Amino acid sequence: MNRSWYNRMWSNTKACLGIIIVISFIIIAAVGPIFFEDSNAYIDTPLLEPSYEHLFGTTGQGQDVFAQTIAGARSTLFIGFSTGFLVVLLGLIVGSLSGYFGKRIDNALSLIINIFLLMPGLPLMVIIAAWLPPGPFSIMGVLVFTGWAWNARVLRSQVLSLRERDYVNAAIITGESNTKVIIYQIWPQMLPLIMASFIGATVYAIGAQVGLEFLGLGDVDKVTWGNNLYWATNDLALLTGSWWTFVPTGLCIALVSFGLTLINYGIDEISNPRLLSERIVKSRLPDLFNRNGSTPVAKDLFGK
Amino acid sequence: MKLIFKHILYVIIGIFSFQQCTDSTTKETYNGLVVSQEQRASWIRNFNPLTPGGSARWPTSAGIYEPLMIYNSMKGEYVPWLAVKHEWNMRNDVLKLVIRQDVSWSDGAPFSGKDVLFTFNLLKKIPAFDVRALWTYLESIKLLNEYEVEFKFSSIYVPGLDAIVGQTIVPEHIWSIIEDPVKFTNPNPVGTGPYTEILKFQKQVWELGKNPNYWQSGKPKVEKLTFPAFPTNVQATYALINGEVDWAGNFIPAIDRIFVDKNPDKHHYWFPRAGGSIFLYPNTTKKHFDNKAFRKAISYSIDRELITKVAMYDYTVPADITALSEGMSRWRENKKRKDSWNIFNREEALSILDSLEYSFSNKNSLTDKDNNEIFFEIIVVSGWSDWIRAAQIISRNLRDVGINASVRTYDFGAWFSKLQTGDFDLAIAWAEKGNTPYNLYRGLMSQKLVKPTGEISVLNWHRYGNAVIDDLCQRYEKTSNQSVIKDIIFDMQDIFIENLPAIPLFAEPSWGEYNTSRFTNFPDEHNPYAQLSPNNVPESLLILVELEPVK
Amino acid sequence: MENKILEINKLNVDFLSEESSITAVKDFSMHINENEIFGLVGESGSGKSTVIKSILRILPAPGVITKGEIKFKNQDILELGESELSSLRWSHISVVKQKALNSLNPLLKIKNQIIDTIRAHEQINTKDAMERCNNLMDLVEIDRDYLNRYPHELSGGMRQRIVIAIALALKPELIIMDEPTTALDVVVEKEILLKILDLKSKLGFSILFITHDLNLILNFSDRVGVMLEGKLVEVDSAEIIKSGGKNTYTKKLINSIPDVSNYNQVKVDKNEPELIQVKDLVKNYSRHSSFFSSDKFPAVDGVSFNIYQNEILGLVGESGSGKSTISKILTKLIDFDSGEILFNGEDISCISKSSNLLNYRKKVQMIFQDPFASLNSIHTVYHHLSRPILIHRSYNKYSKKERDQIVEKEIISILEEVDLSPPEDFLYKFPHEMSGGERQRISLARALLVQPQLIIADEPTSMLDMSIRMEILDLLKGLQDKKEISILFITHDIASACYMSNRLIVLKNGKIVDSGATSELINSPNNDYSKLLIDSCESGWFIKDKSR
Amino acid sequence: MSTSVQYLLKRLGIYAIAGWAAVTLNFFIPRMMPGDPVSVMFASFRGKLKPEAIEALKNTFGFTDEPLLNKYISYLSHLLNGELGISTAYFPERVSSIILSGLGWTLLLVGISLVVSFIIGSLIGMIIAWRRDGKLDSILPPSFSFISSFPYFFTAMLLLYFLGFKLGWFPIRHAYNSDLIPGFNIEFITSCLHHVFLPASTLIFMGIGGWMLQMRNNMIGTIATDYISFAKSKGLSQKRIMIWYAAKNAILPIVTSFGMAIGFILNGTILTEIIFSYPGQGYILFQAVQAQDFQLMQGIFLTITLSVLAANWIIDILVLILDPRTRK
Repeated sequence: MNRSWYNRMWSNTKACLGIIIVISFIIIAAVGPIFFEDSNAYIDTPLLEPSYEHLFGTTGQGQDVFAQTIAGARSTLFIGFSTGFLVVLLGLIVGSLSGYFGKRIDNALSLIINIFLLMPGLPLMVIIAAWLPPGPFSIMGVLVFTGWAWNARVLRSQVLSLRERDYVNAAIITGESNTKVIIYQIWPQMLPLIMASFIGATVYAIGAQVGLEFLGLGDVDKVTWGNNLYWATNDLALLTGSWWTFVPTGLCIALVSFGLTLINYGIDEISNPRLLSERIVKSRLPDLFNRNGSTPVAKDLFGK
Repeated sequence: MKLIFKHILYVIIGIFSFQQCTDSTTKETYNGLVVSQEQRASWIRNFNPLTPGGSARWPTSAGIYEPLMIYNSMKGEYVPWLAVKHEWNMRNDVLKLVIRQDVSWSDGAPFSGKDVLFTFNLLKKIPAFDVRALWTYLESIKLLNEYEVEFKFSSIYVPGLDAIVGQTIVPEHIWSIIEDPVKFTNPNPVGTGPYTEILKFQKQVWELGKNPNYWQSGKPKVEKLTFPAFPTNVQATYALINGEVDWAGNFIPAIDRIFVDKNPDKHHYWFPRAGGSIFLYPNTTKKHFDNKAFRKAISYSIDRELITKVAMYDYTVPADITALSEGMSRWRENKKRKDSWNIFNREEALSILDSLEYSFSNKNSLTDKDNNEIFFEIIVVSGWSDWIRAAQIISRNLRDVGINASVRTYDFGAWFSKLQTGDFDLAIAWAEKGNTPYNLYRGLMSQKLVKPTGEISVLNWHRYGNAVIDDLCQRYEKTSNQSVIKDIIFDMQDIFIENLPAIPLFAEPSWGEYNTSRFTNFPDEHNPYAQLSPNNVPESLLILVELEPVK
Repeated sequence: MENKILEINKLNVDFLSEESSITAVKDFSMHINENEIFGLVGESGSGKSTVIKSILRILPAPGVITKGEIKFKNQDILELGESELSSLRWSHISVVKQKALNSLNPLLKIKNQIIDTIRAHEQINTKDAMERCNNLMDLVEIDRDYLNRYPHELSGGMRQRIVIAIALALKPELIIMDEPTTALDVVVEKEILLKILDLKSKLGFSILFITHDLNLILNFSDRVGVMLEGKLVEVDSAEIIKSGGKNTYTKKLINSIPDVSNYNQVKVDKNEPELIQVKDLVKNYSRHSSFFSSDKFPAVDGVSFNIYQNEILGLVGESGSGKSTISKILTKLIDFDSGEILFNGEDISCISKSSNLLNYRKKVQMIFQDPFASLNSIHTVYHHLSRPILIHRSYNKYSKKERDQIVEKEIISILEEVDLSPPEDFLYKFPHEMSGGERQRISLARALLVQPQLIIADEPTSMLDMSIRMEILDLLKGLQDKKEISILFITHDIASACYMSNRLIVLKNGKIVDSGATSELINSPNNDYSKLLIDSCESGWFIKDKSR
Repeated sequence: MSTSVQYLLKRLGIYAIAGWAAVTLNFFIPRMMPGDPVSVMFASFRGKLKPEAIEALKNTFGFTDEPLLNKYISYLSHLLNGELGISTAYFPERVSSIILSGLGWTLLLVGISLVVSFIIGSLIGMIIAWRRDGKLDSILPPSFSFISSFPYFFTAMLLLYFLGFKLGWFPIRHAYNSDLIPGFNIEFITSCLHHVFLPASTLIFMGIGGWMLQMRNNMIGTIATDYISFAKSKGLSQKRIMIWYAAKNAILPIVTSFGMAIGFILNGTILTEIIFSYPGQGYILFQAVQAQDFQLMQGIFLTITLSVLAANWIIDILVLILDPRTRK
């Protein structure tokens, strides 16, 4: 069953494009920094136009923008993906507990979820980030602390609906322990949703992290995309007309998030049966297909 | 009075305009001299010059109200203002001030010594107002006659003169009836200064008009001052570049390219270096830093040229060996010295380290006698990007001599408490300011100021104490004879250079920009009658009375 | 010769897939005469509803009509354009669906949904439209002020009447009824059917009727068509079909209707030790008729009964009578509000700690109604059957390899017991690779592997096709004898309950209305509700005067 | 209506607890920050403020070192009677007056951008769901999600740069033309709208994608339901089915998630206010955090949280009105 899921994933243009974009960024992030040993080095006069020698030109301080973008990719993506993972993990655990056990536990946990959802994220992040010593792990902590509730809500509703299924009750009656029921019976059925939440959480993590670093609340000594933008704006980049110091980084951030969103589209289109069947009819009978009209009549379809 | 917090606000967001700045229709046209000194999202109506925390609007304490005398850092002398003359008695423990006559408050009431008496007694009554802690060495104050005031000292403390003459004077007939002056926002101020009339006050802009009864006839020549609210340094910079601001005190990176080239004959700036230096503080209580030779090796290995060029955009120069900037060059004793640790000399640094039996491990990183590697952390305020860049350059320089130094940024509160409690290896910070180097050297080396690590110490964060310096300070505080003062300073200077308690990096400039399309007679390098920057209060009052509209 | 309202000949419908396509309906031809009730019967998946949807061409993707013609008053629907088609729909042919609640837009008042339909076909001002609505409401005997209510505020029966009223709004010549009364309980079902007949006689429309309830269709319709795998195997008058018709499949279908007569005569003597004693059990649910209003209503209201060892007890009741709540309570999936339940004399409400809960689980097992939902589509048969063995028996003294062999041997023996041969190639099958009957056998095997003392069978056969229903019932009965387990057989179909159980209990709205040995209860039911239940699966229960 | 009132009270209870949690969190976190406002202030004087004066300053700002707990209790009691304390950065201004100056503008910005992005997003979502898999459906969702995947401040700066400076169509700072006197006259209102246009359009740009997607997915789900095929079989016109049957049902879950969206929009608003120097809460909060002005920080955080809670409560009422199923 999941083999067809896999090649359907590839056949879906959106998902395929998304995977290519994300994979290429991961490769760049993993391999790239090896070529530039110290991206912080002052190698040339500041604010040089992009040239053959410096693909993206130099920053206000004479550092090579291309090297910094590559080096920045590694830490930004690392924090983005690991935060995304932690956010979904926490959301899944809280969602499963409250969805599965119901009654008192559910009321208590969903109250907590509601509280976290209602609290405005950025002001809290700004205060916490100013309190924790700057660095990637405090940013991760802040993002997980303020970001898990949304996923918890989504996953809880899915667990609630799966909880009523007969095979879950059957497993309980045969004597399976609660944790085993959740892990073996409920979670495998939720894989597409968990996958989509992970991708959504990663996009959130990357965006929020860059936002925090941009405000100078990250560890400005580290080279990350957020910090690159922070330094660019500190040197009043555009005021000096040097767009190359921050446009490439902005584009990279956008491309990664866009790639991830495309994958989410792909998952959605694959797992939505109705869209699939309509697409089949459209591809087989393009002129007769009427999406909201009546059933097509194709008398000579197979020359029967 | 409040030096803007350039570094914090400067961090916020860069703004941009294209090379040829089109005369965009969004240019706000203000009438009156536009000053960009404070950076606030919206204006709060508060003109109380004595407010602790200095949240009164600029130029309350040196524009609406006036101090007794103004110290001109460019000329290095006191300019008599509300007080005409000052005299010490023989034992330097009684000070007499002669108060200027025919001065009146902006509501017409006469100004006299009674107001001065009232102001100083108000400071005594409300300690929160006594920000310069005068009453720690003052005993009493009395009127000899209507225009002569006598200050009696409890202990001889000649440097107290700076604090006394720098005190802003408030009208007795208004303030005596205010029951809680601390929380008094003084919405409609009555002062002796050149500008006292509040013409317009809104959230986004306020205007300050001329004082009808100003004591200097014919001054000020500019009708009124206008203050639009620029919340971020970026917005202020844009307005300046767009020609909407006449006088500003912003830090602007690559200022020639962004500001001057826009309108070369009208856009000017002048960054005089009249203050002290920015220092790299080694924590002398820690291993390695307790040895002055090691400190000198570190100083030799630092490339100050690169720091000023890259981190400070060439706005300043590497620090002098005396740690005094040009503005204080008259206090530099130029004589042949054996130490030249302020010059970048990596070989000298390595030879010193050799002589101290440090050796190099295989990974060419330095190891001490019992050969474990040396790790330091340079702490600096997150958001103060010019200092952060300086720290990054220093960490790279130290790595070249085998010392592994990493840069750690902290939010201001966290950084400052680590600094004060001595919980750091290396730190970049400012030094104590004053009219003479006495404050600087005392702050760096006075034994009395050394506090054990863990306890908050307001000065001497690097915990270096030298007993000789303390008796020099004692003698300095006792004398008002200028030549004796000079010798004491020179002795302190020698001890500083010999022991290098803290490593000076570069001179601290003061930021000042102006636009001569509508107003002129700003001070600059050819006519340095005062420091240009509006941030330098009360000296900015000297400029306020000199500016004039272009004919 | 009556003139034909609708004539379908050689209709072929295919469902497309990426490359190929599956033929769902093959050369389907039939006609419906004026003022006639035509019944279409066949097992699920035989293509009944595909035909219905093709008539009005509302068959969703990937369905495509590939051949044939559908003539309505000598107008071929397949040739019509979109606009003619939508003007034909409802004014001439309308549809009544099974789950009436879903057919009504939850956010529009009943009044607007009726006026919508009329306005789609006629220009009419609001006053006349309201007039038409009131007449329709009187026609289906529903109070007029329900017009201003929303669908969720009406009961099941009322909603069904509203849908019928909407169907009659434009006085169509043909009404298609797709399982109109399946979801309703037998009493309401009877009223609705009588109302339909009465309206038919008044307004003279013809009906195309579909249901899987063989008994009902044979009595209700004039002519009956039998479908098998997309083909119409036989069309004839109801009487001929009822007597078995000509086609072999029709014969097999007819005699697969369980009738109450061959009931389980075996009586159980009372002095066998009781396995379970239930004393005035009460369980309240807070019915969320609207989003949050929580008015409590008793699902189980003071029920007391015993289950003896080695006995099959039948628990009969309509949907909503509380029978599945009882099953959930006995398997400790939910707890109960008051009353007492003793299992081998021990009160089960104090069993909660995981250890003795596991012991209790060993003794009580359950098989479920929907074969598709009772097995997790992710796991293989081996996984489903190995779990109960590994949980309840300790093999720690064996090595892993030995343990797997023992488990596999055990699974193969149980598969043989539930007649799944050859057992080996069932081991690694996924649920979606097996038929409904096979899946039900697997879940039965899962229950037996635990060697329980009591199996609760909650509607085990109601979702299965007629033909294999009897096989499963016989399998269950055989295993019960062989393993001396007692079975609590829960169902709404009294016929299969009589066939299986030694004793019967009849449940209505959470209360026991009748109980006793099967033979006594069948012959002399002492409560008119149970009498109606018994009659409803008699062949002649639905006396109607066809001539009218 | 009694049970729906019961429901609203229950929701109010949740919001009260959420509000209390936010207040408590927001009280303790800044207190745990190393350093304190007075030392921040001292640093800004660089030598003009003698160390001895620090003690005096500390108790004027009320930084006595009584234990944290009774400070918390006194803080709560002040809060209950609407006393938000005095800001240290803007001493001696009362926190409540500073907030009031900024709150109006933030609510204006949030209100406009939320409503406009919701309406446009839902409309487009409905259309592309109805013509799913058509040209629109393959162009719009990807392009909108590409726009909204840019980092938030990035788009804001580009908009500011192109529309603000280069073309000069829109002002790039403040909330209204500074020589106007605030008042309910046409001129002031047009100036406000002219000033709010750029910040609001960045928020709208980012928001539309989300609403559109949600509406599209809901619509596709609703189109597959029984009452739509029943409506189709009734021969209703396509437009009627699309709007009255499909869209009406699809819009409902989105309105319930409207409350959550306010939280996200607020994040964006703070960044927008910083970039466009719009005099709302955002920038004042950021300055307060930098100056460690506890009172002001708590005050602003509280008003933001309370306004989010209030908005959510209003939406709960809206849902009650829209969905008959929730009413008794």
